[in-house]
Amino acid sequence: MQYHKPQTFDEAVQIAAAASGVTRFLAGGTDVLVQLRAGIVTPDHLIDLKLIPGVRDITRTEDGGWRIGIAVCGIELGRHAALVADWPGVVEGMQLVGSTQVQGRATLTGNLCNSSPAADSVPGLIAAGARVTVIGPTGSREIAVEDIPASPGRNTLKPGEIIAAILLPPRGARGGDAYLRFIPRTEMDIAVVGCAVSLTLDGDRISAARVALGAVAPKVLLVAEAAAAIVGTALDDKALAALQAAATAASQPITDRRGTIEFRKDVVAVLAARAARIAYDRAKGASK
Amino acid sequence: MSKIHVSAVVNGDPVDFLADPRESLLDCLRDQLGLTGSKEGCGTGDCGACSVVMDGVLVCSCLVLGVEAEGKKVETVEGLADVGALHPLQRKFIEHAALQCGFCTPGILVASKALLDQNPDPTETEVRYWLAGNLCRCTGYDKIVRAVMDAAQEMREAV
Amino acid sequence: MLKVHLWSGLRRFTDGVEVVPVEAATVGQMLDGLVAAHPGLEPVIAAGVSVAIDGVLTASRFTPVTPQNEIYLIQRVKGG
Amino acid sequence: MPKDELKSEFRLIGTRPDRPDGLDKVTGRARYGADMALPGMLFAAVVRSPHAHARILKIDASAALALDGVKAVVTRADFPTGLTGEDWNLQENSMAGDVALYDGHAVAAIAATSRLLAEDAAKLIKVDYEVLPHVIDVDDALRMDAPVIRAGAGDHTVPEGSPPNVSKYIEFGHGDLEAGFAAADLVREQTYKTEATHQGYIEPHACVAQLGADGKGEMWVCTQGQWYIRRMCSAVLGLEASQLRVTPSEIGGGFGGKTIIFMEPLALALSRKAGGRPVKLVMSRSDVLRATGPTASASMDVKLGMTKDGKLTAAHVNFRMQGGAFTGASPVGEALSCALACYDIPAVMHNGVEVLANRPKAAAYRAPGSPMAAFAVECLLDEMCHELGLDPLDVRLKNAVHEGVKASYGPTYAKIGLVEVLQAVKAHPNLLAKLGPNQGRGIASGFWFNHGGETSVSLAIGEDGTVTVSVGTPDVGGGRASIALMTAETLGIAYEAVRVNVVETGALGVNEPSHGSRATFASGKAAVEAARSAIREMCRRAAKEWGIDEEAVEWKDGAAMPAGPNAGKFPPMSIAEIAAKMGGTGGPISGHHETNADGVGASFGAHVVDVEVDPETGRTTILRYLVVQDAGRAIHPAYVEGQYQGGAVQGIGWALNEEYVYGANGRLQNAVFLDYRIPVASDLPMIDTVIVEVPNPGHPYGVRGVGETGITPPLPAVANAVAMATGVRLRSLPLSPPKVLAAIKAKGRA
Repeated sequence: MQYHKPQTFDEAVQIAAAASGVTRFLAGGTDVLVQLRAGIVTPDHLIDLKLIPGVRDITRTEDGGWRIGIAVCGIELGRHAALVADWPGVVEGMQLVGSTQVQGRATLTGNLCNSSPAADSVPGLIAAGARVTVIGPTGSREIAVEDIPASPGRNTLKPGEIIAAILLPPRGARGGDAYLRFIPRTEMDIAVVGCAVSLTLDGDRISAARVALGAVAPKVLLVAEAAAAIVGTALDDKALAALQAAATAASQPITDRRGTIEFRKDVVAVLAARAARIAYDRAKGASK
Repeated sequence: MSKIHVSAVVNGDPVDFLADPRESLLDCLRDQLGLTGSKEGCGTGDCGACSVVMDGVLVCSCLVLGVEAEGKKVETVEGLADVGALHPLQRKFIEHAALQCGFCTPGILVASKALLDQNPDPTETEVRYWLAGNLCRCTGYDKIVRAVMDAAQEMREAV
Repeated sequence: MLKVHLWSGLRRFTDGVEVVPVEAATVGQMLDGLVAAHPGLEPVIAAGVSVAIDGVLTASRFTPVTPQNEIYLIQRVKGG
Repeated sequence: MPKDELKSEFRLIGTRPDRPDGLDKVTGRARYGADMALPGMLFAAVVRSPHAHARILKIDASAALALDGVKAVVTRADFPTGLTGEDWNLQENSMAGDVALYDGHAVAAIAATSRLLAEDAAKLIKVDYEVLPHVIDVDDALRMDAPVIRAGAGDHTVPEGSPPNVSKYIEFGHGDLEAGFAAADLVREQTYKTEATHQGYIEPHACVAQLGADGKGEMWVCTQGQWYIRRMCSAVLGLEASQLRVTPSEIGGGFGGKTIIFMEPLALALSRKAGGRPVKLVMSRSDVLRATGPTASASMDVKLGMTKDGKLTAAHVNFRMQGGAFTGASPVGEALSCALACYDIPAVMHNGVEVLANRPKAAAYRAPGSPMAAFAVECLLDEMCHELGLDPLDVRLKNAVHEGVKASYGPTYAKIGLVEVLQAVKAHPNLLAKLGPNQGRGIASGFWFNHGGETSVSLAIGEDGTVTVSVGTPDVGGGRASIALMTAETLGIAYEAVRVNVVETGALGVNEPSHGSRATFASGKAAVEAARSAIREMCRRAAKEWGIDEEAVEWKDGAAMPAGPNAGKFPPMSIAEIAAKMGGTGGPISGHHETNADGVGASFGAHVVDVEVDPETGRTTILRYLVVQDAGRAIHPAYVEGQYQGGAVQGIGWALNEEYVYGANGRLQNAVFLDYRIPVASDLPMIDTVIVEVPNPGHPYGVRGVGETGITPPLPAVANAVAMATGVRLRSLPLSPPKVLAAIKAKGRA
């Protein structure tokens, strides 16, 4: 295995293009190292992106959104008060990944590229409408986060393409988001079910919403029907019931060592309602 | 598969070692530098026995490559005590019988110090959640949590 | 004569007898006497049994026993 | 007995000094299994079967051996043949023969000049398998048409006509069962199941082994018992026991799982084949979960008879357990013996079978068998209390065993403390806490025999009057502190003046491992006897010095002194004074004691837990937890509490989330700590403890042994609390959220 330390994204792309065999990128490393140790994937080339200038920065974009560097770890995300104020659901999703120790390494980008359907940080990004900039051999492009995961462990990035930053839209006034996941313990588990809700209010009514579900399909789902169930409502019981029904209906989970089909379909409804309430309260200005 | 030369500062001392790119920082600390205080309980970041602080951030050294330590400052359990004086956490762990087999203890001490460095007055719940990535199978955590809280109090009073 | 209480599963090795009379002064003699009287018990005793004298387990073949003692063979117990 | 009164009798016992190994353990200096390195050391890797059951057709290691730096490959062909009984079991489990018997079964091992090279080379060893049908579940394994794991595996206890995988049959009981059930107002019968769990010690097995062509070997290893390692490795490899010197490292937890061998013979065999170079073998966490010794899974029928005022009249238990693919590995006998041990029941019957399955060879796990048995019996007892409207604590008190009662397993109880334990539970403030919606309280009792065992201890007086004690029981939870306390108490010297060392196999007679809650009991008892023997010698030397009779000298406060006014008038001669002169008074002074320790006292406990269950997700939160247990006497109370708390939390894990999950292919699905879910700090409240002290007359200081009983009550206590919180009764563990939620929903539909 060769270890590379590019100083720019262009250099990283060149290294990747010239490399033969299996190539992996290191943003945080929490997945790559586990796979390496278990002998699941032993890359021929490991390209460490953490030394590229700016990859640990969180900056406000011109439109009032956020640009998050690819090597920003969970702890750094959580310490950024202004970002937390805007997108608490995105941050809490990231902060649920692993332990305190893992938070010192794991990144949004790594969690996204690993493309686990149970990735805790991805539903929040999708609900927020986040996009990523991608740099590759043929130039750069922007992609919506929901278009990155393809299936468990596989993403849609083309060979040699690298995510260069994560872009969050402006939160705007009267918006709120939340992410909840179900695990059997209080910490350290992979999500059995996850649900993120982001919404905007007009008065008491929800004017726009996005609902994303984790661990109930081969990839994290953006469920338009679930969002539609609450848009135009003040999140009354009827709306919540419709949201729950839509979330369950959209889920196509499997039974595995972490949960059953029936359990996941039940709990996705529970979490959808709970997350929606939190997002709604946050939008109304409740403490984040 | 050639090895890479790494220079770092471990517990305040400059060190040099040769790392295979596949070796974790934990492997390098234990096998190259003889610092066997950090333990491997899982190799997957799930048990925390290998906890170290790298450039001020608490990490599992099994989830860091040795080659990534280039130019970094690493603190391990071996660096916790001053010459002749234990860290209050170390004293309180002995006093409260917060260890039985002691295998998880180095990681828990390093993690607890990282907590108290940023939060000198944690609640019981904060201690428990901060240490959720440090598995202990002997104690049921009760005496560990008490020792951390007591050390925190003593350190606050000493300021 | 000692009265040695066997567990009931051993009855098929002792023609249905659950309390076996044995002439012995020590635990070792008692175990040997059991096998002499009921050879079917040999593999059981060879595999290891625990002996309780008046409710307390004893490990020594030399522990003295008298007809006044309550004597039980019980399943060998290991520990964690 | 009030504790203060007990404490006042002693100078040191019952105090809480710093443990002697504390400094090494908080500074990272303590050396565990993987912390050893030797000059010229090689590193080993193991090739393991990916199949639950497969015939090994061919092993081709030529590509691996062709790599520079690869020094040896061993397979079963490198081991002696003709072993029988448990020796064969151990050999077969260490390295598969013709057939791999479980996912993770070792098939070959390799030694090379670096760990990475060994792992790379291991991937080049090609093994051809013929996959065979497998069976995992205990009840499936009992079917007449189940895949046969080993024809003729049953021992002498198995009745003819039993299903082919039955390897053991047990039956015992007393009293008139029919009359007992006839006298009951309520008779209930239920079936309960528990899944296999792992001890989950945080330190993976590790050793450094060296074995020469001359048959002389050395091993550094994390183990609960260095002599067991020596005996088992010698048997498996055909060595002479005394030529193998085994040194125990500090041990990072064992809980029974480090009482037998797994990969240790492979390291020795590799070393022998590599010309005697030392070989280091460290298991990964996955190896530990797949290929060491978890506990059994169980399927259990219980039938109880009870009068309407709560008196038990009869009990019948019928247990089925699988302990892997090896005869005698399950704790079914222990489970049966513990099942009804807490209660005075006129008629009891126990039946049990062990059955083989394609799983790793079960090892002991803290009170082996007792937690499963308690789950079955204590849950049914609780169900019947609720049906009859009786208080579950009062019913337990009403039926509790005490001195003079005939035990369910046969003999009559000597002095025991269950009644005192239950009374202490009744007096505890946790029982007054108000429960909210979706909350429930569960109570359960538990029992473990405790164990004496083969024990050898030496004690040596140093030149300055300080004392070294050599024990053979590795320190798993503060044993050195408690043995130092008892030794210092006996000698009348300072705790700090005693150093207790855990020594290698060459230094003492054969010791059993630190198992069966025996280290403080048995090594402590032997240390006290060794100290007394040294005291006798010191009194003799003082008597000679003074020119008086030996009998006229007594030992008090760390010094020899005339026994009375008639003995003569001499100032006390301290241990330091006697030691300073010992070269001229007859040479070194030591004490020694060897025994197969009798006088074991059983330990009873009772736990009370409050839980809250989320009715929408089925997730259980532990709100409050109380452990009450009879210690006999707490030598170092902090480490007694530690045993109580640790046992309780392991039991909570077993009750709620821990289980071996197998896929349809027979492979273990959760061989990492991410998915083998042991409790983490944030899952738990503080664990309240009460130490009851009903001294054991069989120990000089009243010790019973406290390590194991604590894991017994949590399984039923948590299940009983969840039943109260949800209104639904689950009879299979773990009480994982999907299971609990499904039960809650089924009740809602009913």
